[in-house]
Amino acid sequence: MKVLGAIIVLLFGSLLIYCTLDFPSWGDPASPASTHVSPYYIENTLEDTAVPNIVTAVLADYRGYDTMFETVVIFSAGIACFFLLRSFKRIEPDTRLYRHVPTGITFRIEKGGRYPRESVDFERIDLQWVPHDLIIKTTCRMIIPFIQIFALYVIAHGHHSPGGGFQGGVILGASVIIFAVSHNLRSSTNRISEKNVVLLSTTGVLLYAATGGLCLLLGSNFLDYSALSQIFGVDSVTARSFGILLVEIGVGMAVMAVMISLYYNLASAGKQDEGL
Amino acid sequence: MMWLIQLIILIIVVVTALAAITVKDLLGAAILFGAYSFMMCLLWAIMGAVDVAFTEASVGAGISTVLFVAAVFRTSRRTKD
Amino acid sequence: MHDLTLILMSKLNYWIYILLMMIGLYAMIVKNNLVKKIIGMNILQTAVILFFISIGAKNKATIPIIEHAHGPGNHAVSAAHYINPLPHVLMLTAIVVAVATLGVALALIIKLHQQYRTLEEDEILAQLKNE
Amino acid sequence: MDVVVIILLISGLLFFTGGSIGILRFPDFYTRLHPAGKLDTAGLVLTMSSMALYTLHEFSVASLLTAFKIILIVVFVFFTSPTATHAIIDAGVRAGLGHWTKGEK
Repeated sequence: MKVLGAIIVLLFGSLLIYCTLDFPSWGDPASPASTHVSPYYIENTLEDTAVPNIVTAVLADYRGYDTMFETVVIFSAGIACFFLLRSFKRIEPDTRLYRHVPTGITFRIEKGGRYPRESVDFERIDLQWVPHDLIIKTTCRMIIPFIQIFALYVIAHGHHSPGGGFQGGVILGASVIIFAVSHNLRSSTNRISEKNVVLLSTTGVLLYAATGGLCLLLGSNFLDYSALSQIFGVDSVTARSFGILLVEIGVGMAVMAVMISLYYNLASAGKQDEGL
Repeated sequence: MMWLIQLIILIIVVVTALAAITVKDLLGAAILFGAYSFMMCLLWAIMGAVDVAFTEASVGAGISTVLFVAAVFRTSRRTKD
Repeated sequence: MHDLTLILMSKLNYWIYILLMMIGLYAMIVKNNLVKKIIGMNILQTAVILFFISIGAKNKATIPIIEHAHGPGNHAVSAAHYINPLPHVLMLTAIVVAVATLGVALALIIKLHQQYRTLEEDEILAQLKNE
Repeated sequence: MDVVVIILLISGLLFFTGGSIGILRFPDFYTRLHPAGKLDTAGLVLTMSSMALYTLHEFSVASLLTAFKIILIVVFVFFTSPTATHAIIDAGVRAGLGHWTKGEK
């Protein structure tokens, strides 16, 4: 198997290396890839959409239909992971662990026993619990608001600097994941529950589609944002940049929710009780 | 000059890729894959693809490493090859 | 000698991407562990993305964000001055889709491990044969 | 101004070199993380502040903003890098990794 695989890989590689002889040399401005359609984008983006970052403009405006279904692909990946792993049978573990916070005593309660009410003093802990690390918890608590502000900045400022819905959404999701890693999964699901995560992801995709549909209702093509000028009361070029911002917010919401949902399902193997 | 930096990073990328598929510990492989992604992100930043580099830095080096670690934590860590 | 350096400079990058692709494909075909196969798949994906980005590169060009967009120095934009943005757009979405497929693949692996208690391909095949 | 930038940059690079040599040369896990946690942070603070000074070369609002962003990077790395090192060492202690004693290989 090993030899056969190596032979196949070598054949594949030599074929590709033979093909590189016909390539334009690296960084050639007159290569076929950069002569047909991309000069149009580079030269007309600023006049058409008033967005200096060409990548954002092409992503959300010229190729908005493409990006919409990319978002749908991500959404369906989140849903697929949910249906593969999530177990709806509520299997209670045999024992539960509770911890009395002021004294640090751990209670082990067998099945059938009376569970204490969760409060500031009593907290339920994971079966593989390790003592709290004050340094890590405090640093994460301090750093998470800045991460979220940065993520919102990335989404909103994607017109002028690198960034946009995908990156900002991933960073927002990462802030929640950092919280879940530094505390535990239960305290993270208490703040953003699974239901809310799925709702957010659908809302994101629907916001994208609704922006396109709004353009249809206003008597223009699907995802042609210049029609939005009737609502915002601005000229059609600025309306296109507003439309791009709306779409980016939708993408950001969907991506954030899918990332959180993937982490919840993978880290708890679908049971959503104990994470990493 | 820029060409030389690119070449050095490309060599590091190849080395980390080889290490990620040969190391005999899945957790180590996940971390090496994160390093591979980060080097790739540097390469794209040099090539001028800032948006792609940004995405790779947040997705490849951040989220996918966490997902790998979570999956390895839920399954097993040992491997034969 | 000078010609050789020129060919190396223009083609060596492409060869290294092909080497990366070969590493990924080798891991997907030969490796026995499923997580290793997924790492190989991701390496292959990243190599393809790297190839796409590098065909958009231009010498003596800057990043695709138009300079002095809202200001007095508003001049005509020439296409030769900016890197080709089209591959960036295509590959940006490809990266995010890659992490989504990675999530689904890892979910499948966790499901397989719950069923067969192993991640090695040959052990899973042997268990399937015994059934 | 340039002299200050160069001095800061070179001293930062010196710290980075020391950190790399320390990671390679020290005998065990805990001592290796010691240069990784401390010297990298120090080197990054020095190099980044030199870059902030360099962007202030042409004094304007935009360059002031850039320098402020670079200082923000320094602040966040100053918090997070020692925390990450602490987390790794903590995990090592919990996993029961022994430390190096004199005379061991």
